[in-house]
Amino acid sequence: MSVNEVQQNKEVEQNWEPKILVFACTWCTYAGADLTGLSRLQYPPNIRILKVPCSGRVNPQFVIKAFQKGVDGVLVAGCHPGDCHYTSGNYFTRRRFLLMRRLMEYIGMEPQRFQNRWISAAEAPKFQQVITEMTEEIRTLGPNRKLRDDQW
Amino acid sequence: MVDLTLEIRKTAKELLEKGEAKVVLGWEKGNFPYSTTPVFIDKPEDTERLIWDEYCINNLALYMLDYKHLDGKVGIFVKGCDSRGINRLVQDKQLDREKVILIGLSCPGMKDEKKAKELGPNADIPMAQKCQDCRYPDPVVYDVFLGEKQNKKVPEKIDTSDVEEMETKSPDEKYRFFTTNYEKCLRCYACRNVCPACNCKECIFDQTATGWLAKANNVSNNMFFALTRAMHVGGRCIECGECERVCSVNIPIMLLNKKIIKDINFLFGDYDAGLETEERLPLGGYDYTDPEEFM
Amino acid sequence: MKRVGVFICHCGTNIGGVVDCPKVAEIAKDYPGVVYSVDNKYMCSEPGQELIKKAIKEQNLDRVVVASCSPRMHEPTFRRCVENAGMNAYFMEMANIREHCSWVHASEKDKATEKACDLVKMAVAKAIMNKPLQKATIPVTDRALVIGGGIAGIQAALDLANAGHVVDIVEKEPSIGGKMAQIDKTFPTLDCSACILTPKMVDASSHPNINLITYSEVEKVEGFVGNFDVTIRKKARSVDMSVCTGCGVCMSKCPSKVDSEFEMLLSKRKAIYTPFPQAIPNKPVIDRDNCTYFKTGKCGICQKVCTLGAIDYTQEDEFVVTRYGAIVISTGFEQFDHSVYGEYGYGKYPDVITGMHFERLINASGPTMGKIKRPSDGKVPKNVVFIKCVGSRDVAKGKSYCSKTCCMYTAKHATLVTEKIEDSNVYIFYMDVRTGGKGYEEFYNRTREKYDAQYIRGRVSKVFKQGDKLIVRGEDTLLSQAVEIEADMVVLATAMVPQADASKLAQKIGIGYDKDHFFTEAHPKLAPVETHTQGVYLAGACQGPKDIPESVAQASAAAAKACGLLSKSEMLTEPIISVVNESICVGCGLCVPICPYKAIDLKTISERDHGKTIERLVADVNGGLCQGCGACTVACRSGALDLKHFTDQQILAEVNALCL
Amino acid sequence: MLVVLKAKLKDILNTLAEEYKVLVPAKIEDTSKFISYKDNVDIILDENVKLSPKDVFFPQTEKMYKMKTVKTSMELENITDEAGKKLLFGVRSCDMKSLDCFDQVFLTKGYIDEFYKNKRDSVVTIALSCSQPMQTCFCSAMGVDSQKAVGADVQAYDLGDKIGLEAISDEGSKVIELIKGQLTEEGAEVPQPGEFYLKVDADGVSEKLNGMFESPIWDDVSKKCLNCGACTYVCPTCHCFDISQEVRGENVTKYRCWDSCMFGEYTQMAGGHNPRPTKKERVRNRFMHKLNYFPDRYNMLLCTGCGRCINVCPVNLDITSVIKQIKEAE
Amino acid sequence: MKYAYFPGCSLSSTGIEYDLSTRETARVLGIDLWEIPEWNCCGASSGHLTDHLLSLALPARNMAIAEEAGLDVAIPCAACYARSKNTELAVCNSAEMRQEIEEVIERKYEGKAKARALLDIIANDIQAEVIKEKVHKELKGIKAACYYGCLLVRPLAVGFDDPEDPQSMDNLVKSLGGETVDWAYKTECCGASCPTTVPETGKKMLERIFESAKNAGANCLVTACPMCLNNLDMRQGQVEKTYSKKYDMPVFYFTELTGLAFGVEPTKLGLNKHFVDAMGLVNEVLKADGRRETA
Repeated sequence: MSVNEVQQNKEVEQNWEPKILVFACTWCTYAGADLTGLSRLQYPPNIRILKVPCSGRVNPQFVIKAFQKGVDGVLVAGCHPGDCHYTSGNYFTRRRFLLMRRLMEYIGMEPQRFQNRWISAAEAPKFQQVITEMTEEIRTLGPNRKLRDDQW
Repeated sequence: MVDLTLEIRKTAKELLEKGEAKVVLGWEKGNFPYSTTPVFIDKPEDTERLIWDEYCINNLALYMLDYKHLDGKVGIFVKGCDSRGINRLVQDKQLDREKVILIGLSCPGMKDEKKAKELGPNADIPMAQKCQDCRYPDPVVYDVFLGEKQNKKVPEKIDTSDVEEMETKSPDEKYRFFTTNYEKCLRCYACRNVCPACNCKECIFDQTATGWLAKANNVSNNMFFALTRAMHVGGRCIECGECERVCSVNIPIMLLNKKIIKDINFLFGDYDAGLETEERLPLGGYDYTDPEEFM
Repeated sequence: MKRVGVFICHCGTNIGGVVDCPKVAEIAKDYPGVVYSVDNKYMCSEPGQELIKKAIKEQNLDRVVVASCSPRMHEPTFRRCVENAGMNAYFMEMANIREHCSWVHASEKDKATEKACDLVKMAVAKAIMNKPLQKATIPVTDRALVIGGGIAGIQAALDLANAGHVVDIVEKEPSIGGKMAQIDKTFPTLDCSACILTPKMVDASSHPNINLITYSEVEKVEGFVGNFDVTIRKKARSVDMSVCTGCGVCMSKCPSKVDSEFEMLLSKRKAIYTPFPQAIPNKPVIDRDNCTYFKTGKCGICQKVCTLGAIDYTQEDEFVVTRYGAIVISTGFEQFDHSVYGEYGYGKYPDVITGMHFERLINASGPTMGKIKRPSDGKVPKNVVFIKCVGSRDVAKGKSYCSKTCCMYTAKHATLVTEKIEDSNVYIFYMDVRTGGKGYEEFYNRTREKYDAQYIRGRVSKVFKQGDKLIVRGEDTLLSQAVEIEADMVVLATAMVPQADASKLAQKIGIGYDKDHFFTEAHPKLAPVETHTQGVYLAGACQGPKDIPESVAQASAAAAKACGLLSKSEMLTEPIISVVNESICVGCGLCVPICPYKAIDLKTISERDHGKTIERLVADVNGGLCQGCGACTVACRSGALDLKHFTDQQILAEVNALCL
Repeated sequence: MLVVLKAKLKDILNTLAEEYKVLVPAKIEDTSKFISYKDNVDIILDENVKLSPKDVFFPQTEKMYKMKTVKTSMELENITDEAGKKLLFGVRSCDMKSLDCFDQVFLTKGYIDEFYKNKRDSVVTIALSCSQPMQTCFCSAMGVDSQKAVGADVQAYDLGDKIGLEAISDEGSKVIELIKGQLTEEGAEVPQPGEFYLKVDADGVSEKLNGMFESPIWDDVSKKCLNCGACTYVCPTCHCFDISQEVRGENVTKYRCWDSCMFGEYTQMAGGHNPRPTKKERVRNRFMHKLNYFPDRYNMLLCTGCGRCINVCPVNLDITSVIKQIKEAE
Repeated sequence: MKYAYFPGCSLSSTGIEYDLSTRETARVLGIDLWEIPEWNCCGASSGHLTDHLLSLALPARNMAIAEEAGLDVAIPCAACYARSKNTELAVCNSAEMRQEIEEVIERKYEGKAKARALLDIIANDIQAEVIKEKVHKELKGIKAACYYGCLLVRPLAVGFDDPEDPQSMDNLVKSLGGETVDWAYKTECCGASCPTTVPETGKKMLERIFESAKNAGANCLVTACPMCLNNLDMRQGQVEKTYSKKYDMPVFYFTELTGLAFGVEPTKLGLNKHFVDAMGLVNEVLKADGRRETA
């Protein structure tokens, strides 16, 4: 099913809201998201945060599975290199997702749909900014049809 | 194509007679002039079946997985890509280097069997795509060497012109290209079963209970299979091109593998899998100075 | 199918104010597996927890999902709650609909409710897949390490030692004592700092359970709670501590003089020195950078005069590896490098000094024996100007935070100037005066009234020399006019910052630190002395600007926490560790180099394979070492390695719960 | 015999297209299979398609029914194929014979597979004789007449530049009726097929295999097999399948999909036991099923000699050689 | 060493002696100054009061011309230097701003041509030895209070010296054989337009400068900004009258001192054009036998 614009526009009128899955590592980004809450920094309600112990736990296969299930964007976020609670988890994340991002872009996935950022437990404003920006970018891109398993 | 068939048979016969090897893996003629098929000789007199022609394209390294628990050695003829396959298995701890006697052959590049079928036997048949891109015709590891080496000037880096050309396309064009290809994929898993890097005991695609990939055949699941396998062999693929050769619906699988190889070279420094067995795998380690794009 | 109970918390109005909790509870009823769904004002309260326990029994629930605040806060609470009701603690799953939902989508109520439903749906999907897990036990080494020998470190060590645990204090300087040893008087009681510090230092040095490892630094920290293998670099002192009695002959005879860091370079010390007279251990160390013997190979007087032959130039740095059960970090603070404030002329005008210099000037054992003299010409200053918030509360050039202690010690300095120098005038430029401790406000008022210190509310724009006076130009915002004061001496109250190598130490130990490199506590209110790394505790200014009373209080708190850990020979560990499915594992070893804790290695197992017994390699995870990061599970292509409580199936279930 | 010029074939198909959904053998994305007819389609008449037409009758992924969980109960919803008759043009004798095998499996012995039956009844077939067998063909050795397909509604003959049509069933005569106008009556006889490259003699194989379960030849035969599923997925007669479901929140869709005896998971039992643990058992099972078990049950071979498995096998494992090995084994 | 030379409006009118002495000094030091053809006013203080884009575009045109000639721009006047440097930074830091500016001036300007303060070139680029070597007449008797003003060395991104305690002019005067004094009002503002618009405040600011220089023992002031020189030189008399003080401190451009030291005729440097008589001190210096034996 290659991309069919007709269905895409139809869905846009039905006040479609982008749905973004965020893999957040417990020690940094999840804590950063908590701090964003503590500081009452508002951001669009389009993300769903999935807690993982370390960004190193995020298997690229989860990302493809998310797109299959109809998610419009995926963000994998973790501690800044050097700050990982498990010392080296995010170094592997960096290697794996440097490759994965390029592969996804290579098969035609718009790069804005799949992003990776380092967000530490203290960077609540950065968390808010990343989420707001990503939601806007994906809103302009429209709903994601690529890799989507909508045969059922 | 220098004829080594006699030398091959003689070497195999010696190995079996002296009992150095319990079985010798080579090629024999199939039912058609363009088809050769792997053969497992364990009796000296059967070595007559061994041949060496321009269709011995199968990578025999993978069969060593069936001989893991054989008490005794195995003789195996290895071309350039086969020898990298052996290194792949040794590095993945699926093969004990001492258990195998490698008889090296310099490979002139094998012919394209599918073309031979179409054009008929007498037309001149082009070289298989995987051999055209070949950078290591001489085996990188062997115990015995037959014939002379070509010492061909090896192109410095893997040729990724087709990958670069694909990269210039727009997202929708790229997506359309890959989905039209993987729409026809039958999920017969021939590409997985022929790949020396896919040496798992039980593949996640054979464990439907876990829920990674449903058995339903649609383009979304086929893409999941393709991307996941590309990532799994990432940093370990020896560019032997067997997956593309055996695909029953002719999908250009190497386009994905070569993309990852190109990115690994660019991001983490040039790395050719299967040249030796000690160096750390690109995805098996990290470096503080890795490129930083996630700030 | 598992019977799931869903409990939606209002958290007063924190959640209920935005998310329509009853509606979420209603919708959750239709999720697969949910048999009981209810909302309540305060789930974490006693009645709330009772509600859960009752529901578990009456509805015989297999799983519980609590939608409330962040699991980082109340996951232990609700795990204990379900455990008391007889359910395995790991059958409880939380959905964060406060920090991640109601608090951040306050203006979009219906979208927030919809998001809450999705989060509950994900939690239910995950909970169904949860497996029962039991906490394992690992041994705890009954020995504590205190990094940093200031007042906080000493207090923590004393409390731990008095509780019967063996403690090692690692101190970078040749003697323990830290910054407090440099201070003269302490607010608000003005009792002499050395008088309250040195007795504790002596107690620490004489306590049978405490070992002082001074002039040493932490080189590497491996292992995990209960079993930290710490490599300590004992820098070469060039003095044999066992032989030396601290008689001090060598110090008196040593020819080469060096600016004394302890005295803030206001006076000299010898190349072989003890930082201050009451140093503990009171045995000298050779400063190899300034010792002529080490620079040119000549001299060697100290060796000659030492009757006991304690001097040993050939000493090398020594590395000692010891296993500890708990670590208390109390590395303290440093003064902010305020050279960025060129306008104050620090460094150009010798009479512009910092608070610590002033402490040394008024200290009886200081360079001027307690007489306040100007560093430039040694005269006794008449007009002394104090400038507060130098580097603090200044996002442009300095630090964004308030350093908490400057208001009080500047008031103390003002009092001491007025006491020690008759008819002296004291001016204090301030933005606010913060007196947040017991007796602080009264102390500040006394400084203003009794000692008539002139408090001028305003910033100083420039300090410049005119003749031998220092003109301090600023503004008085209360009178809204420019102010110029001819001062004899200017004292800058500089900001408090962590040690320069704080971030390196944090990375060695694996704890977090904030943008200013103060160490990050587990929770600012609920766990101020703990860190996210189990078994590592914080005390004193290394966690944030703090005065002595708070540092000591924190030190005792940290010691209490550490005692809690060390009191048991074993401790329960999180069961969230990786586990190998040996039937699938092919023994490729790709996971082994991934583990930062070296918890995975390959072992040989023998099994029946079609009538033959064969031996093969499989991966093996050491449950004790594994900390549950899960990086290895991604490296395992065949999915043989999985992380308990965050298994592939559980995460896939959460992802699938999102599907449209 | 009624005849039409090959050049005129498109008109015939267009008229048929008004009545039926016409499927023709065509090249697509450098492989070839039966696809729905449009005029820009690249029809192949000189050789058989690489992928058999079995997915018209037995699709690789076939939705069976849908379920919706409502509170604690559940609603069922059947899935019906889209209506409309299909016409399969250009089916070779070997593929028609495979349909015959499918009919045995899905329609006989007291069990009717509704899903298959609906599809089978809604398709009209126009078989096409082979003028020149491909290198890998050996249908005659399997008792298949390449010129006369079994069970076809219309039999077409490849007469070089013309195609002869002969209605067989009454459904077929209805088809001929439709296109009668464009046909001319010409005397032409059925051409004889060309000479087969692959020579194999299969009779007596089934009986011989009865005693050969433990024969050592299976070791040799299976050694080079990679256990991929390519042969079973291109084979027109292979009909093994698995049933699974796709869960979307409270909506569940049950579906049937191809599976292969070559895959280990196919015979994986609960508790971990696998009656066919290694590739030796699986390869043996594949040949025994085609040459022994199926003939026992339905007394016809489960191989129609189309040669696709030989064509696609990564290691050139050739069923004809296996048959020879069986015949020669003591 | 070749630079594009941007004199600016002051140096063609009120600050003519700055221009004369600059050319003389450059001649002696072998700096080739290529005056930018038809340069336009840099907008100085009025430019950025009215419109931000205007304030950037005005200097951008001059810089663009210099860039086409491949030259950096030597700018004596502090205000012109500050405006040009801001333009250069704006262009380098943001692509949109660069595009906007290029549209306005209808020329290409990529920020390759760098704005350089003349003082920075002479004091920092040219080695002290080279200057000393060129000194024909040491400035014995000069006790200068080097006055940088508030614009030349601030903010950090624009300035080329320590914003709180600049030393480059002091070092230059010392290498010319003169003495400098350490005083507090080096970088305090001279009041700029205040002496004309708000006279009492303006005069107070100037009085403080003179007072501090006097106390520090200086007998003259040296500056690099025509606006500062105007205020200090022209208004010294009024300040003396208002505060009944006697300063008579001549105010030099640093290029006048360099010219003098290099033996250039005082009148050629415009030394006779000052309000506060400068010739007295100049003649004293020339008489003092600081003459060097060499030519």
